[in-house]
Parts: sequence; structure tokens; C-alpha cells
Amino acid sequence: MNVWQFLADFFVNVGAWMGELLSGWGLSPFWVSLIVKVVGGLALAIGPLTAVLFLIWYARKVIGRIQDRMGPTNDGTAAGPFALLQAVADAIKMLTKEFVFPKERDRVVFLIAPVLAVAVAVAVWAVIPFGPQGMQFVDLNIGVFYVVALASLAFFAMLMAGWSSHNKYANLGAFRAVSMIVSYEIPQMLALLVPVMLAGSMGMQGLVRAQEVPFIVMVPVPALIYFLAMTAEVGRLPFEQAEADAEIVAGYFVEYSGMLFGAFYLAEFINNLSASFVFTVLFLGGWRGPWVEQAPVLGLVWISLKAFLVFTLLTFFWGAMPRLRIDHILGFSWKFLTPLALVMLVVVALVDKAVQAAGLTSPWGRAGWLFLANAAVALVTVALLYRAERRQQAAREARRFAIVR
Amino acid sequence: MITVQQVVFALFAVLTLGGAIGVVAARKLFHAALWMVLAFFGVAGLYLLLEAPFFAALQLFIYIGGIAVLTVMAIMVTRGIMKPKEPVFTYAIGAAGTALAFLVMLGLFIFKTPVWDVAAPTGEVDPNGLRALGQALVSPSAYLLPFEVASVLLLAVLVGALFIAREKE
Amino acid sequence: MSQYALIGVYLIIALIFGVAPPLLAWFLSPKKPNPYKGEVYESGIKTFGPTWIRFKPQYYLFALAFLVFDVEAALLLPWAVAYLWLPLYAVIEAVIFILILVFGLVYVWRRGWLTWM
Amino acid sequence: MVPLSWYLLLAAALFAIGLYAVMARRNLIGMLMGLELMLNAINLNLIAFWRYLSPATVRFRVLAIIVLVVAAGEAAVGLALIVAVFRLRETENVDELNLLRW
Repeated sequence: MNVWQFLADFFVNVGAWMGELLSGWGLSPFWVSLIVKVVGGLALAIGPLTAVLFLIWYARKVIGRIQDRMGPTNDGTAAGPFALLQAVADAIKMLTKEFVFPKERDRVVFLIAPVLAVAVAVAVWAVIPFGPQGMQFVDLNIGVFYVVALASLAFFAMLMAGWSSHNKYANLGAFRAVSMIVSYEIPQMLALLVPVMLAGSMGMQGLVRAQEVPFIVMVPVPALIYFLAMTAEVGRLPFEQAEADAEIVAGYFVEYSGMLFGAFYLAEFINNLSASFVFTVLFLGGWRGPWVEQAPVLGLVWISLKAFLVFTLLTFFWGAMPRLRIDHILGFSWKFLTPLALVMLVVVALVDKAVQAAGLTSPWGRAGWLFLANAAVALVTVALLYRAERRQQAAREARRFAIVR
Repeated sequence: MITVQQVVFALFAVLTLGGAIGVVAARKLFHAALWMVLAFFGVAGLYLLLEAPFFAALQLFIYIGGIAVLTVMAIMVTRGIMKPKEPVFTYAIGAAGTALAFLVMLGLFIFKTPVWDVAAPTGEVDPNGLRALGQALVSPSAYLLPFEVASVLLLAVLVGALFIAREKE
Repeated sequence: MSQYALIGVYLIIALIFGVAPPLLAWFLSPKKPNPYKGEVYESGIKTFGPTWIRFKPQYYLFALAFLVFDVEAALLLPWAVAYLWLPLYAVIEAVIFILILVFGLVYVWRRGWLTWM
Repeated sequence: MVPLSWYLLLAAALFAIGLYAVMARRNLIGMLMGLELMLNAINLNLIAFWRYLSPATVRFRVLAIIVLVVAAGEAAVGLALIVAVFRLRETENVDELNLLRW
């Protein structure tokens, strides 16, 4: 095997090499596979953690530019070129800061909450496929559902943090954050059903393999719904009710300091990143791209690039959007996204069956009809919104008129 | 000979029962809810051990992400969380007696019935079991009726629960 | 090894990654507690009133509605997996299932129970 | 190997603890938590039956799903009732909810 062949399927080959090495030492196959998997899992878990160090710097730079600031600089500091090491410095600062515990905290619960938040954020990565074969820790046949189900534990990290801090703002923050995230889980789940339907599988690999045409082309409206719901799930602006530093100090983790606060911060960034990856898998074709069949390692490059784009979009939102009021946020989920997602589910189910019945089996033919159906629904939605807006405006005018008279 | 599976079973059994006992014994309601989450998590682990990952995820999704969250929110809404002490065990002895009698009865029943001392069928569980489940839920010759009735039940729950809990003017 | 065992292994790894940073910081950080540090933080204002306020049940209505739709989505998951292999009438049955709940949503919406007060 | 009876026994114990919670807890929400534990025990039994007795059929799993739906419905309506009662009486201790009408 020459170097290029080795590099083409780098991760699988490294695993195989390590396996051979270990069996050479006389270990039984069970222990060999266990050790190889544990090493792989550690490498996989370190991945997002190091990526986050870079992404924090990146997000701060981007937001700085949006707001006409410099962002972190290395002016007079030792933060390296372009202040690239800023996040590392932050991490070191976090690690060496004192933990300040609120007096009447609920000890155990207070400590479990940040640990749970990080663990849940890291655990998602087990099912994300970085390449065709062997470049995924485990291909669960319930893939995406595993991701969504884990998010349920994250609710509890918030509720525990809020409750145990013995601070009314923390409490209120947790309560608000959970009621918001819970509301957005509905459109997210309903939009997620559409790719599952079209792929006939919940497994991440099955979803990627079904996307000869990326689902964002086939079903743009559910993709948009999923994206918005996902933005809310990870607590990014404009849905940033969890923190809302202007109203409730900083939300459920006001009382946390040092690395315990750092844990929440870390979990938030990891969640952003993994949400970008999951969106990529669901709608952007995952690791699909040119030459993947020849060199599976390219899958990692493609999926990372796509996920990076999604992350950048999230960061743009973060930098450019104002914060919505909580009632608007909840109303947007219940009175717009959820009904639209339900309608989309029905429309896609019926149209795809009709296409199937008409015997259109080519992926692009199917995609075309589904796209047209999506466009039609989008047009109707916009028209309805326009009408509602006109009516509201008329009502406002009438009221103003009445006052003047 | 103790197998790995037995160890894992014991671990999750301890989690489940420990959580359940916590629900009973915790004085603060919020702690009881957290113990309940632990018990739910243990049951999810047992589902994984039974090779039913879909139900394990459902357990996390509906019981922990839905019911337990709702319970915690109900606690926050109702009591200003913190009257910490409350008479928890008013009828403790009678209740314990009944529960214990029930447990002994069931245990005897389980041990006296040799049918249930079976091992799991070997081999992988059908990987397309989920698809079969989906097909069964909507095929009229199988379980269509429960499926649609579930939808009506959910409708009733939605309207009823919001009607009851809404702020009355 | 089965995939479920692998998930277990990975969850343990994730837990280690959750525990490690605070634990590391615990060894690195100074420990100088004093009574003022432990005060409730409310932007520097002295805290007033009971800490454990009772919340308005308004948030709660949304959580109730959430649970119902949560279950609905979960029920639709097996159907969605089986979708490609289903005949048309089976799809229409699921559409009826969805429409019943859409009716519920519209009803609740029209009665104004999803409006913030 | 883990025999089926272990699961059944575990579920029985879980059910008994839930039963105890329902009977001994004086708080309505606590009682509801006990009910949820009992429903969990039922589901555990059903899934164990599925795995050990008929892994090829869907019967037990459909039943488990229906139990799940009922559990969620019961929790939603039950908690809504508790919130409503609390609003009227400022208590959720069943011993204090002793009026037939108010």
C-alpha cells in the first residue's frame, strides 16, 4: 500500500494499523476492538473541543466586523497573529479562576448541571458521519432521533442550573429558556420527519446516501423551518431568550463562575457546531462531494466545509439580529412554524406518493416536483402573511383615526 | 459465571430502582423530579440492553424531554418551589405494607411460572423492525384503529389540558 | 461488539469530557472564599423579596401543548421510516392523523389560549 | 445471559415503588410521579416480552407506544388539573383538599 492509498482512507487505515499492532501484542480480539474504539472515541471527542477554540475566535472576529469593531486583536498582547490564540488564553484564564459558589446553592445539583451540559453536547458526535465507511463512531439505525433525544437531557442541565443557583433571575432564565426551546422542538421534529420520510431511514448514513439530490433542493421549506428551529434550539439570536443579559442578567447560569461557567459556554459552542453538522447531514448531503468514492477522507473535508458555512450563517444571525420578545418568539413557533411544518409534512407526503405513482423514479424528476410543491406552499404562505399584515395595518389605521377624531 | 450483560443489567437496575426510591424518599419535590429522571434514564439503558434503541430514544424524548420537564415546570409554577418540608409519609406504613405485599405476590408469581425463565432468542433483532412497526401502525388489518384513536386522544388532551390550565378572566 | 455497547462506551467518554474541565480547574484555581462572594448576584443591587418566586402559568400552557405535539411527532417517526414502502391509502391515514391534531392546534389558537397575556 | 424473569422482577419492584409513592406521597405532583414510574414498569415489561417472546412481531411494541401516549396524556391533563387546583386552593396536599365543592 503506498502513501496515497493510505492517506485516501486515512482514518480507517489508522484504525486497522492500530488493531494489527495490538493483536501483535497478543491481546484478544474483544480487547483490540475495544481499545481501538476507545482511542477513536477520544479522538472524536477532542475534535469539537479544539474546533471550538478556533470557532470562538472566528465568531468574535466576524461579529466584530459586523459591528464595525476589530474583534480580538494581538495589540500589545501575546495572542499570536490575528489574535488566533485569544480563545486559548481565555481557556487558561477560565481554568485558573476561582469558583465562586452562591451561598444557598443546592450543592450536588449545582455541580452536576454544567457537567451534564458538556457531556450531552459531546455525546451527539457519536453518530455524525464524516465519511462513507468507518468514519463514524457508530451508525445507529435511529441516528437523528438519538441526537434529538439527547437534547432532552440538555433541558435538565438548564433547569438544574437555574433551580440550584438560588437566584430568581437564574430561575426565570431557566424557565424561559426551557419553555422556548421546548416550543421550537416541535417544528424541528416535524421538519426532521421530511428527510426521514424521503430517505426511508433515520440512520445518518442512510440519510446521506439518499441525497443524490441534496434535500435542501428537494424540500427547501422544511429545510428553512429546521434551520430556524435549530437556531432557537442552540439559543442564538434572534432567539436568545435564555441569556437576555439586558433583562435577566445572564439567564440560568448567572451564578456560575470560572470553569463552571466555561463549561456552559463550551457546551453552547459545541451545540452550535454539532447543530451545523446535523443540518449538513440532513439537508446538505453530508459528506457527499466530488472524489469521495476514491478518497473517503475527503468526506471529512466536504462535511466540515458545509458545516462551517452553516456555522457562519448562524454567526451572521448572532451579529446582526436584535433579540425578539418572548411572546413573539413563542408565537412565531406556535402560530407560524408549527402549522407550516405540519402542512409541509402533508404536502410532501402526498406529492411524493403521487410522483411515485406516476412512475418518476429519476432523482432529479422527483426533486423537481417536490421543489415545485414547496414553492407553491411558500407562495401561498407569503400571500397569507401579506394579507394578515394588511388587515392588521388597516386595523391600526382605524384605531389611530378613531383617536384623532 | 457473570457475563458483561449481567453486570450492565445490574448497573441499570440499580440506577432505575435507586431513582425510584429517590422519588419516594426525597423531601424536596424538585429533587424527587430529578430522581425520577434518573429512573427514566435507567429504564432507557435497559431498553438499549434489550436492543430496542428506538424505545430508548423515545424514553429520553417523551419521558425525560416531555413528561419530566412538564413536571418540573409544574413544580415551579405551583409552589414557589420551596416550602421544602412537607408531611411526606402520612400513611407510610400502610402504603409500604400494600406495596410490599404486591411485590411479594408478583415475585412469587414470576418465580413459580417456569415459562418466564427463558433466555433471549439468539441472533440479531430484525434491523428493519422499525419499518415493520411503521407499516403495522397504518395498515387497516393491524393497528390502524389504535393509531387514529391515539390521535383523537391527543386532541382531547390538547384542548382539555389547555382549557383547564388557562388563566381565567 | 454491538453498536449499543459502543454508544455506552462513547457516553462514558463524553461524561469524562464533561467532568475533566471543572476538575482540572478545581486543582488550578485559587480558593479564597469570603461571605460577600456568596451573595446572590443581581447586578450589584441588594436582593429583595423571596428568591423562589412563583411563575406565571402562562409559560406552562405552551409546555402542555408541547407535550402533545411531542408525542405526535414521536408517533409519526416509525411511519416516516416506513413511508417509502407504504401504499397511498396508508399515507392518507397518516394525513388524517395529522389533520386531527391540526384541528386541535387551530381550535386552541382561535380560542386565544396560545396568546401571551 | 439475563433471563426474562430478571426484567419482570425489576419491573415489579419499580411498579411497587411507584405504588408506594402514589399511596404515601401527600403531594399531588409526587403522586403523579409515582404513576409515571408505574407506567414505566409496564413499558419495561412489554419491551422485555417483545425481545424474549416474539422479536419478529410488532404486537408488544405497539402496545408500548400506546402506553406511552396514554402516559403523556395523563401527565398533561393531570398536571393541568393540579395547576388549576393550586390556583384555587393554594395547596396541592391531598389532605387539605377535603372540600367537595368550593
